[in-house]
This record gives sequence, C-alpha cells and structure tokens, in this order.
Amino acid sequence: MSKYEYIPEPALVKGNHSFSSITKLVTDVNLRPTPKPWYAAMLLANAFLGVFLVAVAYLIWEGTGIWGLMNPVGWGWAIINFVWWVGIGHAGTLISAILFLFRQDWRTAINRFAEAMTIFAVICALMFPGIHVGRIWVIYWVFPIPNQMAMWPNFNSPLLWDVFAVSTYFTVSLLFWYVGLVPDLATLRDKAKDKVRKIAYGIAALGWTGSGRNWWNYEKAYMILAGLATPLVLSVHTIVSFDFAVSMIPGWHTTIFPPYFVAGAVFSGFAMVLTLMIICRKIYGMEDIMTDDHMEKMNIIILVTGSMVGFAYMMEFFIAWYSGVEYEKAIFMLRATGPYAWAYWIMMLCNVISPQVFWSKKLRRNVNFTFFISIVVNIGMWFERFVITVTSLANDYLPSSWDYFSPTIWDVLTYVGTFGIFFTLFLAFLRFLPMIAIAEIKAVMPQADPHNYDEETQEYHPHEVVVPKPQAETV
Amino acid sequence: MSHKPTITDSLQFSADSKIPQVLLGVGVVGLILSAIGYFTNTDQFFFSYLVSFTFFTGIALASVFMVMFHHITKSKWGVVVRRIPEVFGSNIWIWAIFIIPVILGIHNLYHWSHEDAVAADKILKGKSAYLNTPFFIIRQVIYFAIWGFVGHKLYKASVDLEKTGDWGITSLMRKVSAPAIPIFGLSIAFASFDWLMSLDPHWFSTMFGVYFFAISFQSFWAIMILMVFFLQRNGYLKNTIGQSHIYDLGAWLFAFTVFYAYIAFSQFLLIYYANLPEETLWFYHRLEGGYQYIAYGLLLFRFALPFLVLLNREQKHKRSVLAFVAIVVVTIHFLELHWIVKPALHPEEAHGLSFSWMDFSTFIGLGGIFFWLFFNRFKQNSMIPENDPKLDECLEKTYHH
Amino acid sequence: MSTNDQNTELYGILAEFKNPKALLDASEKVVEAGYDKFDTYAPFPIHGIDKAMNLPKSKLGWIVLGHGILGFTGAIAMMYFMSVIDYPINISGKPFFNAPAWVPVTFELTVLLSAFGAVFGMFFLNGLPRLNNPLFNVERFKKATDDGFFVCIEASDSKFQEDLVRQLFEEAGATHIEEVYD
Amino acid sequence: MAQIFPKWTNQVPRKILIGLIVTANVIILGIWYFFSPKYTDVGYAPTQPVPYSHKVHVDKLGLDCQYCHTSVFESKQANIPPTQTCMNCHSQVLTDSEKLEPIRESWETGKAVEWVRVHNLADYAYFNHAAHVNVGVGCESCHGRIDKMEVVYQTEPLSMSWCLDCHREPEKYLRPVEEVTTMGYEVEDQILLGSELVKKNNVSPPQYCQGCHY
Repeated sequence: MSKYEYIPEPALVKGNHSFSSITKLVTDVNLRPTPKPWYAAMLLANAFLGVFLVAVAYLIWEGTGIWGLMNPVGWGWAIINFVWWVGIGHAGTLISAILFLFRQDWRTAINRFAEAMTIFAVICALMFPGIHVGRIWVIYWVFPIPNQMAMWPNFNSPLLWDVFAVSTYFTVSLLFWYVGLVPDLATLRDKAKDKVRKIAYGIAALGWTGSGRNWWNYEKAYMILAGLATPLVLSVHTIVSFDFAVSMIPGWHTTIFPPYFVAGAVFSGFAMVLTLMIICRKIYGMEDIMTDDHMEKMNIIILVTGSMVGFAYMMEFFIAWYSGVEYEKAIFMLRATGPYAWAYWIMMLCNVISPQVFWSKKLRRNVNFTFFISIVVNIGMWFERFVITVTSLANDYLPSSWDYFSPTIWDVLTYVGTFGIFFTLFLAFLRFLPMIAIAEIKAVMPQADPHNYDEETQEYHPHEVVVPKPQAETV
Repeated sequence: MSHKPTITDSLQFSADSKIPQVLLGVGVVGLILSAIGYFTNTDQFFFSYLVSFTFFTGIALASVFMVMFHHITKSKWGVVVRRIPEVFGSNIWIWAIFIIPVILGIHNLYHWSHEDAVAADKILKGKSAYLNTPFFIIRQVIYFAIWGFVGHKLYKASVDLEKTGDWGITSLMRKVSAPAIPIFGLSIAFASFDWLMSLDPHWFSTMFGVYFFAISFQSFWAIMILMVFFLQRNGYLKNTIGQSHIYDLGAWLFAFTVFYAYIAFSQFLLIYYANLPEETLWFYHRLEGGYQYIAYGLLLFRFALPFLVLLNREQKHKRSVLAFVAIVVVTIHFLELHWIVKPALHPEEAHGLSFSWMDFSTFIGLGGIFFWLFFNRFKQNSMIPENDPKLDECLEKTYHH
Repeated sequence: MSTNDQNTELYGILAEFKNPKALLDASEKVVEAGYDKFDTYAPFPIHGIDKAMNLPKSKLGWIVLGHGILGFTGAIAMMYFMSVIDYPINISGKPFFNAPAWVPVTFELTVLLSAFGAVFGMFFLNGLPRLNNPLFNVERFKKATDDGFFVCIEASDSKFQEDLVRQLFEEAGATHIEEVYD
Repeated sequence: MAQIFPKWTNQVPRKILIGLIVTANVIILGIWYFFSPKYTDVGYAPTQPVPYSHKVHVDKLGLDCQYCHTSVFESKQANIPPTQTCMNCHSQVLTDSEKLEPIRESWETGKAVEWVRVHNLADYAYFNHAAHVNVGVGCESCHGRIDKMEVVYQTEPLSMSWCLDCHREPEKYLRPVEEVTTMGYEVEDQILLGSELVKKNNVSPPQYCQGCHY
C-alpha cells in the first residue's frame, strides 16, 4: 500500500508483566541462594584482583621505575588506562542523567546497571592517578587541606582540575546511584526472609516507605541531580582532555579535544554497557526488560558517537595540514605511517570503521554480532588513548631524543589487575543489589499511568495506537 | 488517553495576510540600500554582508538539523512546532543565490584569494591546495546542493505525510535524516572554515565547525521562540502550541546556552593556555580596540543572563521572560558574528570596534527576504504537520506539566 | 515519641487501593474531606498524585540553590585565598587571579555542593533515615514497595474520627482497611 | 510485617552525622599535626659513635663553629670535621679516654668516624649553607643553641613552611655576617637592623618552586 513501512514504538517491557512479577523477577536474583557459577566467577575475579594487589605492592616498594616509562615517554600506561576507565564510566551517567532529561523512558531498563558500571569503572580509573605518583602515602597533597609545607595545590594545573573533576564525578555518581537504589532497597527489605538481609537492606533503605510526600521531594531531587550530572559528565572528560590539550605538545594541543573526548567516552561506555548487558540478561533471564530494542537503541548511539570520533579524527588531520605548522603536520604523518602506525590503524579500524556496520538494522539487532563489536570498540578506544599519549611523546620536538616505548610486564599486570577490581565489584553488585531499577521500570509501564485507567470503573484500559489508512498513494 | 485531542485553531496561514508582502518590501529596500553601500565602500559592504549571510544561513542549517534529530530520535515534544524549521530548511536551495555576492566579493573578503599574497606567504602557499578561488566556489556549490536537497526533501516528506496520512513516510524521513546528519556535520564544519575561519587565513582551530554549529543552534532556538510568539500574536495556533511546548523551547534554549558556553569556553581556554603565537593572535585582535566589550558581552548576555534567567522552571513558562531572553540571544548572536568577521577587515591598520549602516541594511535586507521566503511557503500548507503519528501525543502533553 | 515498644497508641488508619488510578481518586477525596495529616504510599511515583494530594511546591530547589551558591563562592574564595593571598606563585606568566583556569574547579565544586544539597536536602525534607515507622507494624504494608497502593490518615489530624475515616475509605473503594498502632 | 528496628534507632542518624563531622575534622587536624616534621622530626637526637659534647667544646672552651665546620662559608655543606681536627687537641688531651677510642682508631686506620647525620633534608630540596650564612643567617637560627647541647638534636622542623617563614620575611631573622656564628645573639630592634641588612645585601629569598626544587 505504502512504499514505506511504519514501525510503531516497541513496548518498553516485553511479556505480560504485572508490578509484582517485575518485583519478583528482579529481587529473586538477590534473595535466592547463591548459584555455584557465581562463586566460580567471583574466584576468577579475585584472582585478577590479587594480581593487581601484587603489582601495586611491588610498585609501591620499588617505584614507578618498574613500568616502561622512559625519556621521552614519561606518561605511559597509567594515563592511558586512567583515561580509558574514566571514559567507560561515562555511559552510566549519560544513561541515567542525560537520557532522563531527554525523557527517554527506555533508559530505565539499563540505568541501574550502567550506573553501577560507572562507579566501578571510576574506581578502577582512580587507582592509576593514585598509584602513579609513586609515593602514595602523600597523595593527600593534591587536596586543598592545610599542611605544614604551607603549600596549596596549583589551581592552574589541569592535573589538579582532574582531581576535582574525577572525585566530584565519583561522589555525585555514587549519590545518584544510591538515591535511585533507596526505593528498591526498601523493596528488598520487605521481600527478604532472613534476619541478616532484613537488617542490611533495612539500614540501607533508610526506612523508605514509598510515601507520596517523599516521592514528591524524591522526584524533584532526581530531576535536579540529573540536571547537575549532565554538565558534570561532559565536564569530566573535557577536563581529562585538558590534561593533554592545554599543553603545547603537537597532537595534543588541538581545540576539538573536549567534545571529541566526551564523544569517545560515551562511545566506549556504551560498548561496555552492551558487553555486560548481553551477558547478564542471558544469565539472569532479563530479556523481557533488557530487550533487543534497547540493544538497537544503544547500537545507534554507538554508531553516532563512533562517527563523531571519526569526525574529530578527520578534523585533526585536516587542520594539522591546514595549520601549516610543521610539528603538527609531522606528528600526524608519523601517527599514520610512523613506528606506531599499527596502533593507529587498529584505532581507526575499531573506532571508525567497525561501528559503521550498525547502519544495518539487521546487524543492530544481532546479539552475537553486537557483543563482538562492543568488545572491538573498547579495544579501539584503548588504542586511541595509546596513540594520543605515546605517539606525541615518543616523537616530540627534539628528534635526537625520539625513542620507542615498550611496556613492561608490570604495566600489563597492573592493567589486567584492574579487571579484577571491576569484576569483583560488579559480581558483588549483581548478587546483592537489584540490577534493574524496579521502581523506575514500574513507573514507565503503561499500568502505572492513571490515564490508562477508565475514569468510571477504574479498570486498566490501555491506549492503543491505530495506524490510519493512507488517504491517497504517496506521490 | 481515551479521547483524541481536537484542534480548535485554524491551521492555515491566511492567504491574504500582508505579512509576506511587507517582508518582501523591507528586504528589497534593505538590499537596494546595501547595493548603494557597495559603491560607496566596497570592502565594508562585503564584510557586513557576510555577517548577515552567515547569520541567516546558520539559522536555516540549524533548522534542518533540528528536523533531522527530531526524526531520528522519534521525538514527540515538538511536532506542533516542527513545520517552522521544516519551512526554513525547504528554502535553502533558493537561499543559495545569496552565496553569489560572497563569491563575487572573494577578493575583498579573503586575503588568501590574492595570488600575489599567497606567493609571498609560505604558510598560505601551503594551504593553497584548499584555499583557492575555484575550489572555494566548487565547495559552495556542493554545500548548497546537499543542504538544499535534504532541506527540501524533508519538507516534502512532511507535506506528503500530511496530505496522504501515510505513517510509513516516517521511515523515509528517518532514512534521509540518518546519513544526512554526518554529511551535514562535515559540510557545516567546512563551510564555517570557508566563510569565517579563513578570513584570518593563518589562524586555525579544530573546534571551529562545532563552534559555528553551537552559536547558530543557540540562536535558532531563540528565533523559534520569537516565531511562535509572532504567530500567536497574529492569532495563529493559539491553542495548538501550548504552554508546555513553549516551555520545551525554553528548555532547549537553556540547554544550548550551556552547550554554547562549553564550546566557546573550551576553544578560548585551550588557546589562551598554550599561548602559541599562531593561535592567540585571533583572540588578541578580538580582545582589543573595543572588541573586548563584545567579548565580555558574550560572557554576560550570551551565557550568564540566559543561563541564570532560564535556570528556574518558572521563568521558562513566562512568555515575556522568554521573549526577552530570545531577543537578547539573537542580538548577541549578530554581535558575535560581527566580532568574528570584522576584525579581519583592515587587519594591518589600527582598527577598532565600529558599526557601519551597512551592517544593518544587509541584515534587514537578507532578513526580509529570508522571512518572506518563509511565509511564502508557510502559507501553502498547514502550519503544523497534520497526520503525524506523534501529533496526538504532542498535543496531549499539556497535562504532563 | 515514647520509647516503649508497646503498640498501643493509635497512629492512623491505613487503607489499600487496587491500582494507581484508585489511589489517585482516593487521595483527591481525602483532600476534599479536609484532612491534611495523611499520606499515600505506592511502589513508584504516580503521575499527578501531587495535584491530587494538594502538595505544596517542594522546597528542595531553594536548598540546592543555596548549596550551589555556597559551592561557587566557596570555590572562588578558596582559590583566591590560596593562590593570590596566601602563596601566590607565578605559573607560566599567567596572572595570579587566573579566571579562565579557575573555571573547572569552580564548576566542579558548585556541582558537588549542589548535589549534596539535592541528596541530603531530599533526605532531610523526607525525614529520612527513619528506620522505625509505625506503618511497619502492619503486615500488609509490605506491599507498598511491591504492588500495593495505600492511603493512611493519621490520628494526629485535627479532624480525625475513626468511623468517619473508615467510611471515607469505604466510599473511595478501598480493598482493605486497618488500624495502625504505634 | 514486623518492625525490624527498635524505636531508638530513629535517633542514631543524627548521632552518626555529628560523629562524622567530628571525625572528618579530627582526621584533617590529625594529619596536619602528626604528619608534620614538627611532630616527627623535632627532637631527633641519635646516639653518635663518640659522645661529643658541643656544650663542653663551644660553651666551656669557646671554640668557634668554624673551627670544625670549616667550609660553611664556601660550600653547600657545612662539613663534619676530619679526625685530624679532633686529634689537634686530643693527641695531647685525654689521650686515654675510653670514649675517644673510636677517634684514635680512626686516626690509626685512616677510616673516617661514621657520625650519624642529624639534620636531613629531603633529597628533592636543594639547600646551600654558603648562600645562607653569607647573607647573615645565623647558625643558631636553624640549629638552635648548639652551645647548650650535650647531644645534638634537631630543634627546628625543617619543613617547607618553616623555610618559607624566613624566605618571606628575612628581616625578622637576619644578622650581620660577622655575627653569624654567635650563639645567643640579640639586638634591640631586629626589624630595623634586618631591613637594613636586606637592603644592603640585596637579599631576595626565592619563593617560587624552582628556588629549591630542581
């Protein structure tokens, strides 16, 4: 009839769920006995955590000399991993805050999950600036608290802005996450059978009752937090980009860095959320809530942000040529053809080319393929930070000091070890906290809207969309 | 939701309204006056013209962007106001004729277009593969071909949907919008390099395309607010565009105020901080000789005032407040373009902030034509995209607030 | 509140309703009847319940604004004291009062303090944490965090009369009514 | 559902809040006080291989600082004297003292006595004795009344803020160069004298980072 097919909005929750079946679906994960595979996974995560602890202990004992740092590359894997983890963290806040402001109700299926990922990723990220100073016991010097050196932090330093940005980001994300959790913790408190859980969830829920007066302030607070977190999340990776961009190093000093870093962060963050979501919804049987439609929407965001990153790569290259500055031109030529060309092309392939496959609707909805691409993207984003950090330093203004950077085993172990932190925390989260925002998902179900009830009988009467017949053939 | 909302307004812009004629008259007078300026002070004419041209072109481009985002995100909040940007976008292919004076004035505007100057300048020689007159013209043709096509295509799809009631057309809109967004992104960035950045041909900033996008988009929302108020003052769509829709426009203006501040500040900070001579000169010229007052004005009136006023929910509901902020933003947008463009005129002489009557005559002239084109098309069809699948939800959202 | 754990004192009357719409209508009726010490309980925020309950505007915005201003001025004052008054150091020839460079920290502290205001202000306005609540004595009240919709009129309301309250709830279509003791 | 928590728990949050505020302040003040060199370093008095008494040699016998620490006006270091300096007298005086056995041993073997360093600045801080004494910073300003010490101990914190106290207001501490080694130096109007000396010697102590850290 028509040349084009109208695709109606998919329902947010699949299956025939009631409020109580949603509660049961989500809280059962936390309340039933711990499954054996969970212990196995936790053990594995703890092993990696152990690797991290050993690597850090040795680092503190021996100093940063155990890493592959050298002249001229004095900033190696620590900064790369820091930026990578912080970037991953961005998706959680983006989903919970920005999509909330844009009234994207589909976010409710994944926001809890993504926020948890944010917090754990930021914890992993914070490890690196913490340990890279070498003398971790004087790390309190970075905070503006009085000390007997009569010394204050340097507020002109982008590294100090980082301290404020990342710690604020961590704190606000944690608060945001916790505020979202309170009603669900109350649900768990009321569902729990044994004493220990009752007390633990009871304390954490702060005595939440679901009072209308409380919800009223609560919604206001949530809205304000979303409004605060939105510029905050943009500011964090912007300030991380300032670490590089306020300097004069060719390849670092370029004005597009702030939005480009933010786009890259969202890009890698969504990829990580997808990786985790695809595994978890399978294991825990949450396919009714985390549907393929969610996956498709996230894949579109990956496509968009991947293209934005590609746009920035192009602008950098073009302007480097256009600027007429020899050093800028040289560094970009060296990136593409020099000693690190392999890393550059991995980055290009993973970040710019690979997400372009999501132009295909079929691939956007293919679970296995999405899983594959989500991992590819995260590899690509790691290499992006590698390319930025290492190439610009290894080949800077003075060719006589050019050198080739290689990591040591301790660089690798420290990085691999952070996965231990991440998965230990994440597994604990899955086990003990509701992985889906129960109250929020209920609120976006059609049954929750009083307008979907009949005025007289107060019976549920969902609104149905009727696609009209075209009046005439499309011209 | 059981009852379908009914539209009580007339959706047809009056065919015998005098508004288009008046606008056409104003536009023609403005352009004729400007033409006189061309003979009295040619350089001044072209610089003034460029400011006005980028002003209105930026609005039209932002309009198409807004429509594309609307389709891509399947938004429902703005269906009732969507026809306005659709019509702005639909005229880009006609608007393309106004790039011709910029091309004609290329030697007055752009230092790099002088071959002797390029030959004497090592840096310009390096850029000459991009910055040369024939390629400049080719690029303008490509830009306007893309923009004109997409803008008109999306308008036509919307009208088709209105006429036929075929919801399947929404899929077409999405299919056009999705690839057009990255193409628009690139073309707008390069257009901003061509029109504005290359006025100072030694200067460069990777962010400049995003910056031009940000300033244009912010003032686009202000124009939208003013357009809606203008229509409602003339008795149109009074009940169709409700308080909540106007609130949403205010919220978007607020959001893009923050976005603008973010982009503009980042660009400034990075250049200020590294303090490299090849970059800071641009800001140096724009922070002296009176131009610093516009720069401070940007901080105060383009960011601080709209931000502080619109922070409060209540204020975004007040029509007088919104109108005031919108007028301030539009004015400061004009001043910001002036601030970008004018210091490049006579860069070698001691220069200072000055306004010529041509700044205003070109603005009025191009503005008159721009809005004449708008109303001319606006009256041909319904003022809102009727039969849009999301229209009912959009109309109903008054109760959400 | 007394410290003995005897549940003897009447705290209020709790009624359960079958769905959000019924709760919305019921709270409208409670307001119409002139009660003001009452509350509704639901597992999620219900659209329009604020109007039905005739709730005043939340004061939270002002709390957040206050904290935001504190963060903003505090940040600038802190940096001014540390980098201009107490120990000025020349950093790459920039002025001591390096306004553009101070934007990030000022921004972050403004957001941080505002967020504290929003979260702790919300808990403060809601009277949380409050681990012991008379309503928890009611077995059915468990459903309030699952799929139950409740209204409770408190005994401390000046208009409170047990039989009238019960009657009101019955007329509003409550599925279950019981007393709450503290 | 039954209550999980008794009523008294409703009062706990307030107490926790107050506790947290107190704890936070205690931690900050604690670090400020206990992590400072004033607390950790002042009073450090290691046992030396030979119980050399400054009190006896300086206060009672009247030796000048420079008799032993000869290089203080010329060098970055105020040197510890070689065994030779001790033997100048102790080849004749107290030749049988048991306490002086390590000195005689060193004299015979040629191996230096291993004195324990008392005033130890961090490696990242550059300090030059000559630069300080030549503009009139007295020995006692940093080392205290050495002439009264049986065993040398650290009297000042040597923390950065302590350095800065003088670098910011040198006129409060400076004395004429010829009085540098004087112990117990006093003057009627220190500020007046100090200001004159600052002007005369053109003293401008660095307060930027690279003054000491490079």
